[in-house]
Amino acid sequence: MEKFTVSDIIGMVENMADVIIKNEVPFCELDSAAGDGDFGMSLAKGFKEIKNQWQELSRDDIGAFLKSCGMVITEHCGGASGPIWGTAFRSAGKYAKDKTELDLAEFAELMQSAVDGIQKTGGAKLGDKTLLDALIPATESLKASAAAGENLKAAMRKSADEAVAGAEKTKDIVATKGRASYLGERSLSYPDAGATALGIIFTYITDKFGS
Amino acid sequence: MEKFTVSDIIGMVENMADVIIKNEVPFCELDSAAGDGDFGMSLAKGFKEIKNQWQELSRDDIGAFLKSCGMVITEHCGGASGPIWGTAFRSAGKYAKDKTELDLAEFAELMQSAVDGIQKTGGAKLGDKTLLDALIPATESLKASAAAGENLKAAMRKSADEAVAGAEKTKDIVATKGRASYLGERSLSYPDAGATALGIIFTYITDKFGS
Amino acid sequence: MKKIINSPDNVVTELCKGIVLAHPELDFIEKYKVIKKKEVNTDKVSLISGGGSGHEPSHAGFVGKGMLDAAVCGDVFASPSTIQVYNAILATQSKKGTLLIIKNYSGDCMNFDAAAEMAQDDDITVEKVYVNDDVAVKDSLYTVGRRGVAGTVLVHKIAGAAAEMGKSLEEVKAVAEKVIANVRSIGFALTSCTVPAKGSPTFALGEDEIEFGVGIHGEPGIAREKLSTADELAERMVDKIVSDIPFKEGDEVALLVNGLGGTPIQELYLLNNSVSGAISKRGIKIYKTLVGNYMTSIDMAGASVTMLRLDSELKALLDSPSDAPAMKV
Amino acid sequence: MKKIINSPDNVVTELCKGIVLAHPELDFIEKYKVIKKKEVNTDKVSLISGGGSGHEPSHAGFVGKGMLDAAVCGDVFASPSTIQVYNAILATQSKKGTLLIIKNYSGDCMNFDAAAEMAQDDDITVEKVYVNDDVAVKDSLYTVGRRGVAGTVLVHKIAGAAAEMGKSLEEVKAVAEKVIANVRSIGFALTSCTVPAKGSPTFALGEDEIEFGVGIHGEPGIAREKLSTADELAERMVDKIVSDIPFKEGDEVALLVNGLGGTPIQELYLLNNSVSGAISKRGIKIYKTLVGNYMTSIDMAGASVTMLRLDSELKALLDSPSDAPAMKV
Ligand SMILES: Nc1ncnc2c1ncn2[C@@H]1O[C@H](COP(=O)(O)OP(=O)(O)O)[C@@H](O)[C@H]1O
Ligand SMILES: Nc1ncnc2c1ncn2[C@@H]1O[C@H](COP(=O)(O)OP(=O)(O)O)[C@@H](O)[C@H]1O
Ligand SMILES: [Mg+2]
Ligand SMILES: [Mg+2]
Ligand SMILES: [Mg+2]
Ligand SMILES: [Mg+2]
Repeated sequence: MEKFTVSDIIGMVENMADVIIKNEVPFCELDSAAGDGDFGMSLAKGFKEIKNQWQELSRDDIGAFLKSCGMVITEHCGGASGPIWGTAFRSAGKYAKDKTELDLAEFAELMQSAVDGIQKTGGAKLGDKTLLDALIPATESLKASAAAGENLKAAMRKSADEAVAGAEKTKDIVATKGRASYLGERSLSYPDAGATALGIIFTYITDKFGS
Repeated sequence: MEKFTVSDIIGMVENMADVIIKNEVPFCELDSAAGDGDFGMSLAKGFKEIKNQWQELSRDDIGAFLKSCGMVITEHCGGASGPIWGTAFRSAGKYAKDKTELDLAEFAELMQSAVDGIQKTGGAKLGDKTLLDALIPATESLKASAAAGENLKAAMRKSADEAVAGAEKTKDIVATKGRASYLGERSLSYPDAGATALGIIFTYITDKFGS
Repeated sequence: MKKIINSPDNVVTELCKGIVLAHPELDFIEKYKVIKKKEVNTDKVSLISGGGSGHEPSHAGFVGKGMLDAAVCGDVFASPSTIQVYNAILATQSKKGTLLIIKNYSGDCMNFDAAAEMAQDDDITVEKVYVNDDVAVKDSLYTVGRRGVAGTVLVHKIAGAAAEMGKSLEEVKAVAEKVIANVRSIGFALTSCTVPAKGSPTFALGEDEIEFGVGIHGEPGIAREKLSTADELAERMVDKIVSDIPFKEGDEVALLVNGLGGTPIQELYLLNNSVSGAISKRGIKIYKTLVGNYMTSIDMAGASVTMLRLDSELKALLDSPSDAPAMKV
Repeated sequence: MKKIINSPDNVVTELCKGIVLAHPELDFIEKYKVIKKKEVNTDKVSLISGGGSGHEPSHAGFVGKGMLDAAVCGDVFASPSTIQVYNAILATQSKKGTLLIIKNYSGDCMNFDAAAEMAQDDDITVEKVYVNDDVAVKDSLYTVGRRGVAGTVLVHKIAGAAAEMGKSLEEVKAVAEKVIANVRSIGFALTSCTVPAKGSPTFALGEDEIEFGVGIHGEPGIAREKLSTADELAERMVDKIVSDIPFKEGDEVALLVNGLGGTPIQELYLLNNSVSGAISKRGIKIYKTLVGNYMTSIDMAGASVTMLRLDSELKALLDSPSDAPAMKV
């Protein structure tokens, strides 16, 4: 059975950092429409620091690697993004503690841990117009692919597409969490910045995976 | 011999007030190029007040009328314009004390008194890029017309043309007095606001005179 | 973008250095972007506030005897991280405990809350209050609640005075909550702000348009509408605020006419004339007025109005001395 | 034009009313647009300044115990009339005489001089000083001399402290002149100001252009040039100022980093960091720093730097208490 190795996961995070850093300004612009315009900057700051500390991050196993990424994000990302992304990585790290490989079902579980962490920290749920509206469908898609026995790349592609579709749907939601909630009805027609970013990030990681 | 009567002078000041009030914004714009943009406002303020107090101004003779205009200007015009225009009217009023009519030579003398008052107050001379660069040639022209025995309207037209020409020439002068002096070389190519305004005012008064 | 800066990345660090250079009674912990009093009095409750930068003089300008002990400076409009806040708590520890004054935004709440938990794990007593004075935002079960804006400065002032008097953590927290319960604000923008890292305005307004009910981070407000006169704006703002609590005839209030950064004091004083008229005509008495830039939104042109209903306790604390750079009483 | 006003005609009157509403220790004489202390101490020298409006908080914000007794408010950027100044002298008459602090502009000089003459005719003792601190303007036989800008505020502060100590008119005048001899300023603009009555910017600057050496009335400066960094601007301004007097290694100075109205305090503090560095590296010691909007040019974005060389007398007077709204010491 196909599995994600430690270096697959490290590679994914590296690609994630690249796409986040490259999109710093566009991600800020997404946050300008209904938020306060700092999302790209806050997120990029943490991932720049991950790349700075790249050689020192623990690579013993997947869990240790993700946890050390989570610590860097918690220290260096400001805004809502620091606690949310920090918690996501730390929760995923906890799930993957001591693991050096993950099959698709386990990978889906790891994503579910990230979702759980975010919900515990930020109190949002599906439909609150946050990045969960991309992350939850993407995670559900991974679970379904695992059950159907699909290969990793195909599963990732479907998951990324679900993230994009979920982000797109946030346009029709009146925001209730985060800064866009202050807009009420006026947040309609703008997609959520975090969700849209996740769609872009997942698509990029999938494009790069195994190539 | 043709003479200016009290009501001629009152009419001139009324036309003067009209053209100044009408040009409040354009005169500010003239002052923007090399000054601080308030000239039109400062000047209009005094002449609006003259129109406000129109019925109460002394009309006993030319001197009394001009002096009471000068007092209003001194009280209500701010900036350099208050002392300069106030002094001009008060000096002219002093010259015309008790007079109920003025021939052209006397009218030229009255203008000379205004010039003298301005020079005493502000310390500027011909070529300093101030309104004197329009007022002095206009006054000299009146004197020449008086000597040549020209009629009032023709003399006024020549005088107004000299004011316009004098103002035009201030473009080539580096300012030394007033706010434009802070510009040095950079005041070149902009005409002086006060001089340009005088050209416009004299032309308007002439157009209206006797019509 | 036209700003007096060196590079967008260094704005916060350099401005903090500029603050402590001008106010040598303050220290800057560069690693955690914390501005604190050089001499922390460990016999009084420590007060910490902070949040994203871009609201100068908030919050660093309110650090000083009689107000805050430390301000934690996030990046522009981004809450400081949990670790930054935690280090501010460590750096100003007092025998009487620490009160965190948090503006109610999800990012700030998450980071300050997590930092408080970390400190509590170290046996430091930490209490928290959340300021939510902006009446532009409807408070409902389905949202994160109203956001904190300029009223926060009055919480700093009054809680700071109470702490300085030697009151206990419970007492200082109680008076801070009394202020929060009685303070309301609303603002409007004539222009957007420009976040240095982004380099262009967050939103666009037409030459004759304003954003009414705007937040302090360039979040759009209640409505985009035509520019009106100072008197009309004052009337509507006072109406929104007064009807919220509601304030009643005979109440006494502190009034804060706050600039959002790009509006000159000339216009703020003029607006104060209009606002004071609108308040007085409702039979509400103005006990004290502050006019100036207290809680800004970088370079946004615009203003906000804050009213705090006073009782004798709050009046006395408002009048107590403060030595903070942006609030000399 | 986007401003928080009712009508351009009433800007000055309404803003003055807003000032006295916020600062009840001040009075506004509406007829002559004079802001004065409610209680004039007739046993100390009276200090009067003023000029065109649009420089808020100058000059009304500096009326108070320890600084000015009255500020005469002209229309925006237009000197007050002779009659206005004369009435300010009458309203603040003291047994020790009156000192007029005049910024060196022809309009102000003519009106304050004429008012002083009128008052002298009434047997009131009046002395005058002319502030001319702007090094952007070459002082030569052929011009009216340098103009007065932000350094004026330091003249108010120090002369005010001397007057408050009960010094004689001659002594107060002498110390004001000492300040004038030792204070130098220079500024730059990122945008033009907009005079309310005109309704459009006085000059136009490109998106990447600044005006270096600008005046406080929208008068153009030394040169129009490309926007540079805060460090570069600081270096050039300090260089211009230091080489003017000249300031020497070992000198002690007061530093004023002044905003021109539209620039947020964030950038002013950042600029202070750059300017302080440029001064320190020349071996000049900064004794005291002020950062904020002190002498503005309506809504102009930009800043100026002022340096005053200090001796022990000036230091003591600078540190003396002041209760003026815009200068609490
Ligand atoms: N409570 C929450 N739970 C999950 N995601 C959230 C929450 N609040 C905000 N977000 C996400 O964070 C994004 C904004 O991040 P950022 O701009 O860093 O935060 P801030 O609102 O503090 O400026 C939003 O677009 C949204 O996707
Ligand atoms: N010393 C002076 N003598 C004569 N005219 C002067 C003098 N100074 C300035 N002016 C005139 O006044 C005009 C400017 O007036 P105004 O804008 O009211 O004054 P300010 O320079 O105080 O803003 C100038 O264009 C010039 O013609
Ligand atoms: Mg954001
Ligand atoms: Mg002018
Ligand atoms: Mg933010
Ligand atoms: Mg002027």
